[in-house]
Amino acid sequence: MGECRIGVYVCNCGTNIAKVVDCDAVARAAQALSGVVVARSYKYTCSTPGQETIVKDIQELGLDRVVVAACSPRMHEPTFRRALQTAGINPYFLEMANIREQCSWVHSDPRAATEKAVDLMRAAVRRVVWHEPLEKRYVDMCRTTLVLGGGIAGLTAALEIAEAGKPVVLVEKRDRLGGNVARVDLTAPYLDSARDMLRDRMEQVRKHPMIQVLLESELEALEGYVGNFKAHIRTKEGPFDTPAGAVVVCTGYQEFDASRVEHYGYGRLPNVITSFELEQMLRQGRLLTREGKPPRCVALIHCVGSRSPEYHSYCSRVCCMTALKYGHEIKSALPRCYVYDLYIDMHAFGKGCEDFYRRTAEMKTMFLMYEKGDLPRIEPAGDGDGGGMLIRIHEKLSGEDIEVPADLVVLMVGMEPREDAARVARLVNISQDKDGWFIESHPKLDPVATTTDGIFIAGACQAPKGIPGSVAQASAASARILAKLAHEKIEVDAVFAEVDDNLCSGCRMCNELCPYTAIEYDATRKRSQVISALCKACGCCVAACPSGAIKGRHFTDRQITAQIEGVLEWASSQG
Amino acid sequence: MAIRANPRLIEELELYGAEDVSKCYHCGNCSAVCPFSRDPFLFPRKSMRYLQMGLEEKLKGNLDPWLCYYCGECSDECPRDAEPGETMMSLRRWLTSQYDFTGISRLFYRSWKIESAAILLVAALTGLGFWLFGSSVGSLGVYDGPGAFFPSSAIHKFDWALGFLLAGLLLVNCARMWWFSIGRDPKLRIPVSAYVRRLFLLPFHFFTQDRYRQCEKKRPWAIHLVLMLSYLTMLVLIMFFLHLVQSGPEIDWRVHAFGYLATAGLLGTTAFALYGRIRKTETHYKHSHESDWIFLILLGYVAGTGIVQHVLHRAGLNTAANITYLAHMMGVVPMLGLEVPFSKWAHLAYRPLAMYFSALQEEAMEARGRASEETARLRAA
Amino acid sequence: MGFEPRIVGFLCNWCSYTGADLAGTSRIPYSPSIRVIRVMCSARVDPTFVLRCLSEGADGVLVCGCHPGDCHYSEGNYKALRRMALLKRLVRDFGIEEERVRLEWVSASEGKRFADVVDDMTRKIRDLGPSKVRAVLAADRAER
Amino acid sequence: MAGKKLQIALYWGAACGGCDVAVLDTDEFILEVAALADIRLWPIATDGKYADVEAMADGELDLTLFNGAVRNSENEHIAKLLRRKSKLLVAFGSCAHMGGIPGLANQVTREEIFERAYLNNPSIEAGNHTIPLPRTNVNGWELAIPQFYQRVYKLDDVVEVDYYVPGCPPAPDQVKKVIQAIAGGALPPKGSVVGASERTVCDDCARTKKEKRVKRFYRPWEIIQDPELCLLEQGILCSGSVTRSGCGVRCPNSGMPCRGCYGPGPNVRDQGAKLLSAAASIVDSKDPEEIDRILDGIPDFMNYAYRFGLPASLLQRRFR
Repeated sequence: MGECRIGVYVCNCGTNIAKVVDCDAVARAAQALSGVVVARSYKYTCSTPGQETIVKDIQELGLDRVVVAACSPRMHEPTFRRALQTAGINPYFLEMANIREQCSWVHSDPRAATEKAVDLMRAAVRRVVWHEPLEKRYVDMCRTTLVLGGGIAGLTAALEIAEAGKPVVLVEKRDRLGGNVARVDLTAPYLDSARDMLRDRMEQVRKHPMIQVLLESELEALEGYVGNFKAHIRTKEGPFDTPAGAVVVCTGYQEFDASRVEHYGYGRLPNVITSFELEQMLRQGRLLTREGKPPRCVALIHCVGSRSPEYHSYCSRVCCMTALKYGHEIKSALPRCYVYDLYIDMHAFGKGCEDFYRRTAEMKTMFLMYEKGDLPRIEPAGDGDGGGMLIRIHEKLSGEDIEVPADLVVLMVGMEPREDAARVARLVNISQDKDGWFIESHPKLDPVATTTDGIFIAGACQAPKGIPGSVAQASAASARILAKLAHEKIEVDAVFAEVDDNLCSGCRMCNELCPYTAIEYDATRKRSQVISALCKACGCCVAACPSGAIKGRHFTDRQITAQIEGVLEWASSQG
Repeated sequence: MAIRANPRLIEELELYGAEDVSKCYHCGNCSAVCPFSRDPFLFPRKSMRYLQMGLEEKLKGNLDPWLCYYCGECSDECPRDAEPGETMMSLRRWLTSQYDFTGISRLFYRSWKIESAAILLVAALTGLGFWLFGSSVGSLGVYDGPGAFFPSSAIHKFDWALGFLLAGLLLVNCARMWWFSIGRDPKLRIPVSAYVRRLFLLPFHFFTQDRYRQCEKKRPWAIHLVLMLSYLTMLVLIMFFLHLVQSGPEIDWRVHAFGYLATAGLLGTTAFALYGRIRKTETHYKHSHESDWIFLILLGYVAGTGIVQHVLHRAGLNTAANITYLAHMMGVVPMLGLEVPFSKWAHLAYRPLAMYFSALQEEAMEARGRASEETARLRAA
Repeated sequence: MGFEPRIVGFLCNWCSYTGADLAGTSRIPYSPSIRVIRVMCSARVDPTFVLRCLSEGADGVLVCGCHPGDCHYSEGNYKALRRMALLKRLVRDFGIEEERVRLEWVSASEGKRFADVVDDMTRKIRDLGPSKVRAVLAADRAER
Repeated sequence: MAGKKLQIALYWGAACGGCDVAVLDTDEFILEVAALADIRLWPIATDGKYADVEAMADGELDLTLFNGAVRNSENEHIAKLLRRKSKLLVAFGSCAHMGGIPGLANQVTREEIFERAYLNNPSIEAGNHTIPLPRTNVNGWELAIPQFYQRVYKLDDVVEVDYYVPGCPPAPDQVKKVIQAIAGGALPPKGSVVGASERTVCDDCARTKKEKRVKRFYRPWEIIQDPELCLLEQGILCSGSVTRSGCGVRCPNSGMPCRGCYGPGPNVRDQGAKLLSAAASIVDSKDPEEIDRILDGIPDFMNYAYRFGLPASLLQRRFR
């Protein structure tokens, strides 16, 4: 490591840091460290003048390393990296010391806080010495996109991409397209027919020259990395392989199994059915009880399997509107029929939904509110009530114990991740949250990408959502992919792990550890190597490599060790 | 024991004018803005809820509608235009029909045709009866005194007979009101002493409309008070001083003074109310049930014919006066005979009673509350 | 003043470091004893780092990762869990109190929890007293 | 240095003598050594006195192979002496390299050792409570013996070392290579480890390696092992992956797990820590209790992880 010329910039962040930490003292301490050429305490280092100072110093004093002691690197690391770039040195020659979020904002004693700030700054200085120039790399991008799932999201994604003239391979597990939407009659809140919506899309997809539809097929394995995936698909004609630049996962959801809530006696009581069974009746246009009679009173029980500690804690999002929709459909089919909505809260957010709720209410649907923990009870009714059922509920809004007769009970079953979600997640290397939904790379700012480059998610496989949400997400995913396809090559992050081939002994310790199967083992040479484009730089293999052959770029043993020595210099000077 | 919900009730209530109940989603704004809504009489939201779920029995015993004076604040505030004020109004109509054991009230409220028909019928019978009677005892030319077409002494007797009949009917319905709201509820055990102690509430509220006064809008109260007092004055004059009212030509100035005042009051307020309802000037005038129109028209008619026949008589046109008098009676009898016990007018009895009963209910509940606390404390000790 | 422990914290970038930042943005105070080193994942924490901290005189070492099941890299935190389990045994064998080495799950939304963990660990280590490592090694050298 | 004979010394500090035997194990090569070198000091084989060494001029020796750790003042004194007298000082064998087996004593105190060796031991004659003291007065005469240190040091803790030849003992053919290299003057950069590979044992180990997941650890005698398969994958804790190769895979080839005597690879600071990281990484469980159960299958991890290198580890000794 040659002699470095380091510049240290201690930000006061107005008074945010300065009011507790003695920034000048920190700067003075920095000045005393070997390699530090200049150390400044400045009011707002992230401000334009602040950045200009850094650029100026780099150019005039010939700095080749920069340490900024300021806010969290999660806040301004990109800002200062750009500054380094502007000044003409590698952006990775920067190290930040977090003396705001993790110092001045949480400590009140100026002495201790300043001491800590100095330690953090010193650690940064010691570390930055070992920083290496990193370059972003570029790899070729395959033009084909693989879409998993032929539901509304999959169809949309496929069409969007194909319309842009890019080839698509659509893989559908079942023998027909349409997914769950194909099981729905009308849609809330505008009561359009789901079938009409689908028919049109499915036609376009089937006919589209750029789309290859594989029915009764499943993804068996996915190798490679963004831009260069290789998909092994099992079709009914036999195995089928295709390269792919990106993958959109639209595997959707499955309905909650109502029989799990024994309390409601689904499967035991003949006239207790699920929302999907009701949809079927409505689609066939024959709404009848098991006895073949048109129902006089229909009770819709909300949140079956949703928003409950023992099943799913989350809200399934579409059931409330669907229940209101049933109110309309049932009333229009059987005007003399009474409809009860037994609900916890009415979630009527979204366009047109509040009005829809109101309209349903005006149609004299009786809304009965129950307490989360205190489910309605379904009991056989006396002959007085035509031998139907009686539903007892502690009605929350009135505080009264109510009973209502019903000859048909509909359980509004929630959505849950498909059984094979875990398998899919493993195949394409994405994560699932605690409920099993696929995790997006950022819940707010990046809801369609995943932590695996080139793998996108859309529709209800990411979280319960309705048709508009799924379509929007699918279009967003397609847009992201088309943006990538707009370039011949794609950028791969500069921070990743790499194996020193001269040290690797082929023990294969790392192979199994990599969550992204980014490490491949060359059996002939008996060496492992990291596919950098796949690597997400978690560093698990680096810590595990017994021969110290794997290096975690920008988080090398040397850099972290220097940091440790830096923060503990005080302690070690005592002992 | 769970209460059976009755989805049909809400449809029935539409006939009484409650058309928007189902829009309510229980934000509770109405109860929040209502100056009267307070524990344990939380309205209108609670009543709206009972109604939506069709808890008929709960509603029957519910005094809340009578505690509401329809200032309209709630309806103005309602985000869903569920018209809580109008719902309370409709509930008052419905309750009246529930209190009435004859079932006539129910008929009237559910069909204005039947009500009008009944009124016209009674009017016709009255007309016929009085004509036969009048022509048998005297001549159209004579206004009062011996040989008069309508000798005040006879009318006086008739009035009292009618009065007793109405009082009887009304009393029975009031008793039913008591039964629904207090009597049948085992939880409400009220000592006689309490009944006596609170008795003053009846005349107090009857004469002052004090609760109405507490509404934020004062004008409706003032108008209502004038109407009520005028009506009362007229009633007193007729029931006790009819001879003085009718006798002439030289006349007692007090009768004159009160008579004119009351008439002015009646006509004025009626006119105002009619105007209001036609123009929908106030929230509480927005929705008018047929019964409201019939009531006002009848009132206006009676007051009108009353003053006209008085004037004719003053002018010495006895024949004309007598014929108008007949017309007047054809209005009075159906008004008193049908409207007071079976329709809108009955509230003159139910409102003060509601004040009285609610006070008793509250007292009883507090007592129970204290008792239970006491037992709790004892158990703890 | 009394003994102020010196604790080195290895925080995973996605959950715990963000959680620690949250403690800052929500101004939740905690002991200044900790010095944080950011790693991408708790699985990057090579046991060598922990031993290095102890040999450099750290009174405690705290490793924080995402809650089980929430790892940004799907299962890195479990790998950290396994290593720390064995590491605690080794540290004990070295005659160092195992409370000086601690693994905790802190999510990005648990600023408060992070503060509590740091304070609790500081308290416990204050009770243990300073690490003997440097003093003992110095005494050894002095003998020759 | 052609023509002139190589001047060499072999010395043992705290050692078992195995390293010296390893030199002899080079068989007839030892004769070549004799041919091309004068052995000036080799306590185990030749008769030489410290005085002779002290008499030498500084740097007079071309090479010293120093085996054994530094346990007492004598070891240190001679180490320093030989350092001064030799051009090249080679830490020969695990003990000199990393402290070796004697280094395991860093888990106990000098007092404990004396207690065990001189006081509380079945082979001690009754009533004899003699423990060695640096200085003792025997009727007027002061007897001095080397001071027994609190702990064991590796050679380069006390003197500068030019090269390291790892192994317990170093493999004879490696010894041969080293001596030939030095004789031929083909010197690698100072401070480097010679007579060993940069890679680890796995590189030379013939056993097939698949992906590693372990549900239980076994002592070698607890399981009938598959001779073809990686020992670690069979749950037998093997240090091969964290140990420099060069020994010729002696242990794994004979069905025994590698003990790590060649020390860590060039990029690894603490062999035990790396073994820990590797071993723990392959534990196949997410449940803390189960993980603990599985780890219970590794009794006395410390002695396993630092069998040959406790003094060379980051923490160097036990603290109590």
